[in-house]
Amino acid sequence: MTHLESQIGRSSLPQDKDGIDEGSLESVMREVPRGAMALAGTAVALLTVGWVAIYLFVFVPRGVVG
Amino acid sequence: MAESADAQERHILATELRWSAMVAVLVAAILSVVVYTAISVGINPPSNVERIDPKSLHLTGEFAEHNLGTSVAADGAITARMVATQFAFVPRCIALPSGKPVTLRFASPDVVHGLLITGTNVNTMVVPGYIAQVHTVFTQTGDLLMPCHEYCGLGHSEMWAVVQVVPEKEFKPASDGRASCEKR
Amino acid sequence: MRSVDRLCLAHFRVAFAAFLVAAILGTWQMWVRSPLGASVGDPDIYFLSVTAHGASMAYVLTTFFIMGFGYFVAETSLGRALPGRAWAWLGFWIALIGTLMAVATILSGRASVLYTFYPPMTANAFFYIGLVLVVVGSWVWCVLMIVAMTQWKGENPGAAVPLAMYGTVANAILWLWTTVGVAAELLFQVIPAALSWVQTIDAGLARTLFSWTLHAIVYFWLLPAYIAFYTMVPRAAGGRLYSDTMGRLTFILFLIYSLPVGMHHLFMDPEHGNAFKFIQMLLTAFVAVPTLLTIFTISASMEVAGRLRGGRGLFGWIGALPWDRPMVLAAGLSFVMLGFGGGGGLVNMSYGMNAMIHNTAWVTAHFHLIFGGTVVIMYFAIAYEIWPRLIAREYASVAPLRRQLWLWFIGMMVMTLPWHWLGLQGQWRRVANFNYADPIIASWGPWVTVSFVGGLMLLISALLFARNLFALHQSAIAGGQGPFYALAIHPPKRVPAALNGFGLWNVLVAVLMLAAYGYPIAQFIVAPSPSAMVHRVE
Amino acid sequence: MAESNALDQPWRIWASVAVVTILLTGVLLGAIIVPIVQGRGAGLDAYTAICRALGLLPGSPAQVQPQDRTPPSPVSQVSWTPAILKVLAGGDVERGRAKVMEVCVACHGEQGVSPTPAVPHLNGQSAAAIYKQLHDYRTGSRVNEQMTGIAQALDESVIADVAVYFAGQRKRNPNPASLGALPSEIVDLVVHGDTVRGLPPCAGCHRTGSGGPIETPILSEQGDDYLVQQLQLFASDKRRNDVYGRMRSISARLSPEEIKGLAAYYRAGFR
Repeated sequence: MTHLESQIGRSSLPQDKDGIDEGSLESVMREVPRGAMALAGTAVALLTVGWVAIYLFVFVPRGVVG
Repeated sequence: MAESADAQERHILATELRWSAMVAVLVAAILSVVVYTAISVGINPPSNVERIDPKSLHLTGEFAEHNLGTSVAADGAITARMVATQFAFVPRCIALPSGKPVTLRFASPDVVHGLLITGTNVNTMVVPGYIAQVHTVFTQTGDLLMPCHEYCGLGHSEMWAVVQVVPEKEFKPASDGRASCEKR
Repeated sequence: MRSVDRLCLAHFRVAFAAFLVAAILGTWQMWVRSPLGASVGDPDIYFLSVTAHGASMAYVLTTFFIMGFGYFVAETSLGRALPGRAWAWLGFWIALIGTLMAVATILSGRASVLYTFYPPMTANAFFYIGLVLVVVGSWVWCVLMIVAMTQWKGENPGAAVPLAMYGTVANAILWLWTTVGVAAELLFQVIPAALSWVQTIDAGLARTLFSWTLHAIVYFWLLPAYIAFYTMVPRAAGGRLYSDTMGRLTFILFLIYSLPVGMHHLFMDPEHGNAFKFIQMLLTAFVAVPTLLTIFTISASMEVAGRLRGGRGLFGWIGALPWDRPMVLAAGLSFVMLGFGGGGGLVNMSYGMNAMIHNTAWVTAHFHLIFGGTVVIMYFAIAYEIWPRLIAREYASVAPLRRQLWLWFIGMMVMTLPWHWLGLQGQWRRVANFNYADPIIASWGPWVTVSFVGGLMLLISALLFARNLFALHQSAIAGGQGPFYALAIHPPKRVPAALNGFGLWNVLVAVLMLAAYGYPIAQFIVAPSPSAMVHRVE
Repeated sequence: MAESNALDQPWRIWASVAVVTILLTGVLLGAIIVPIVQGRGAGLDAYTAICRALGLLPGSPAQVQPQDRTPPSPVSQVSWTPAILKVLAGGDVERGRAKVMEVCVACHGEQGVSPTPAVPHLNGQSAAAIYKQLHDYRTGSRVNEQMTGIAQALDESVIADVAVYFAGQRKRNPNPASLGALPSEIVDLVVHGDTVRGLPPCAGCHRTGSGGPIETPILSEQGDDYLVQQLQLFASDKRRNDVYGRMRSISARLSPEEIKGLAAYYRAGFR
């Protein structure tokens, strides 16, 4: 792949092949979702903590509304 | 020994299900906080399906000009009535106590308006055809800004009122139960 | 060259032309409402500009881009010619004529009612008729997407519909469902009023019908970005899609839960009781689920790519990703903005807490971050990926593309973060000029100026985007081939009918809409509210 | 093929169960549990609380609904409805001209161009504005020695005829001085208003097609003496037939120079 192609991610392979050999995919799959679980989990946890903080410390102190 | 493809696929679905369960717990947690405050202190979005004809609003008693502003009923209930019309709130200033439950009632004779009081949770749309009603307890005092926050025509940017929130003990309605802003 | 190339190019050109004009107007508005332009705010021109900015971004950029992208996906993912191409061109011309009609009416100053209409204020009839034509044009697109998938399933019995097409058809069905609301409001209430056939209008019913459309339309805009996340980004990063099933589930959950939730735009309205607001609030919470699923599934797909490129440890794969590729960079920046925008959305949806920020700059920040940020940056990335294929040319270098994406991200963050703070202070929306003499408003001045600087960055980025595509057209390098749909780790061999079609989901949507909107709309017929006099803005 | 069908059934069941369960949770909490518990706090029985939550009864399920029995005292009896607009649309110009020649011509002139400064020009005025002012004279919402008696002698259809007649009279076309000649702060008041004093732009209502109140009169080419006089009457609360005091509250916050400047602006024929 030329330097440019690597920058765009283009390749001359047909649509149903992407040049990833099954062996390395196999070894990668042994630990894959741990990193994603950690990243997504922290992000969602932060969001929830942020929501609760805004609810309790910004919204409720401004007075009951109904 | 490489897992068989099916076992790996099941593992992926199991991970996704575990993540979905975590997400469901978070959603339930957020909902439970909302339900708890709704049940314990009565926090709702302001709703009041009370119909009134905008075309003859100025012919009614409650929203007649001299009845607008803050009034304290015999049983001590504090209600502020205002009309949101193109391009002013009537009256332009209302006085209310902090720390006590108050009710604000709005109506529009012409188009859709809306309002918020800066720094408080008072917020509502004023839709012609309905009386908008907000129950609250002010937790801060001072001259707060109450702008019209819904586009209502070319004068929308100039449509704002002032809410003078005074400490409870300084809130002294006149003999007829009416209270109005002091000129500052 | 594909048969859809000219069709797709025509749609993209109209979409991004409208985008460029609207971006310039948006920046002008930011200047006028800031302390720098405080004396200039002529309300006529300001509200004309706000109407044009809103209508162009919300109706023209989105509808044309989604139609163009849909036609391209239909042909490339199914690997067969698009059926009814003549109909597609007819739909394009109807939508374009409608757009020109609406824009002409806006520019003539006869339609300054903003893109969300606000009856009883009523603009010139041609503004509404123009928007109806845009919707009718897009309905042609919806039918063609469904026909394309049905024909493909006929030719490949039992096979799983490619995920990209499945998402596109989900979007078409969602759009058919949601346009019912705005079409009913315009055809039965607003256009008759604009043509003076009636002198009054039921503002409560009009707002309720528009709320039917107002939320699902933002998911109509959002789905192409998610189609890119699931089917283009994993391959661009050199990995595979973690789970194809989750992709299908995400599109289904969007279809089901984006429709019966429009009333969270009416939390502060008097014409509905707390029960229906609560029900629609609870259903809104479940429209967050597909987004939260997507965050995990796409992170996992990125992790596959990162580790294949040698990323080690819990987060080492993030650094190993090819961030120099525009599609991957855009996806990363998009997710960051999705975090901020999604957080803002969680606050907006929370029943009573909506009173804290309804119609304030907090809401403006939310939808600029989620639509203007997460979605539009992916529109850029999709356009960058598809355009070379449409004209068989290649970029001389992708560095300018990256610079444009970074500038869009930074500009959006600089513009919207101050708005969150201003929203909490009570800064309200759509103001031609603020009274900076008032102490409360004066304290907002510096933050409005900071957000204006963000607006300038966005304008420069928008102009850079146009320049990058112009440069592509001039480029002498042939190219623009190569596959770009991602492969799943486990390509779907046998997929239950529920994940290959929409029959079941349409039934469930009908049940939810009946429960969520049944009485709220019926009440206007059962116990009609007093109507308001039409106020003509002409 | 058979295998994928085997999966269809469970998907169909589980999906429907999940969606319906979530919906029923929402209905149970939103329409039953929360209203009842909130109602108990406000002394409401379960039935009333649920009806309020569904929107069948006014009021919040968590609060006492305030009552009000204040008697009405409107400043103007005119309330715009389609019926009145139909009456106006039915106004006959010829009958209007006949009544004008009989009653109005002495002070307002045949085409509505009044010879005396204190009497307003009516040519090209909005029919709705004329209709409302005549009605206010008739009901006493607005008082004037000559006009009260005259208006009380006119019935509804004649008022519509006169209004339509004057509205049909073409505006004279004096050569307006260029906008530049007018002091910029006056033009600002008309176009921008003044956010500091919360004054909306005059054009926000008085320019035709601005979407303002229906009865707003057209001020272009109106006599400046008449405009100054009316603004002073509003400011001093002597004229009170403007619904919800729109003009009273605005004119009270205008300086005398601004009142004269605005009268000159409209006298010169600008929109």
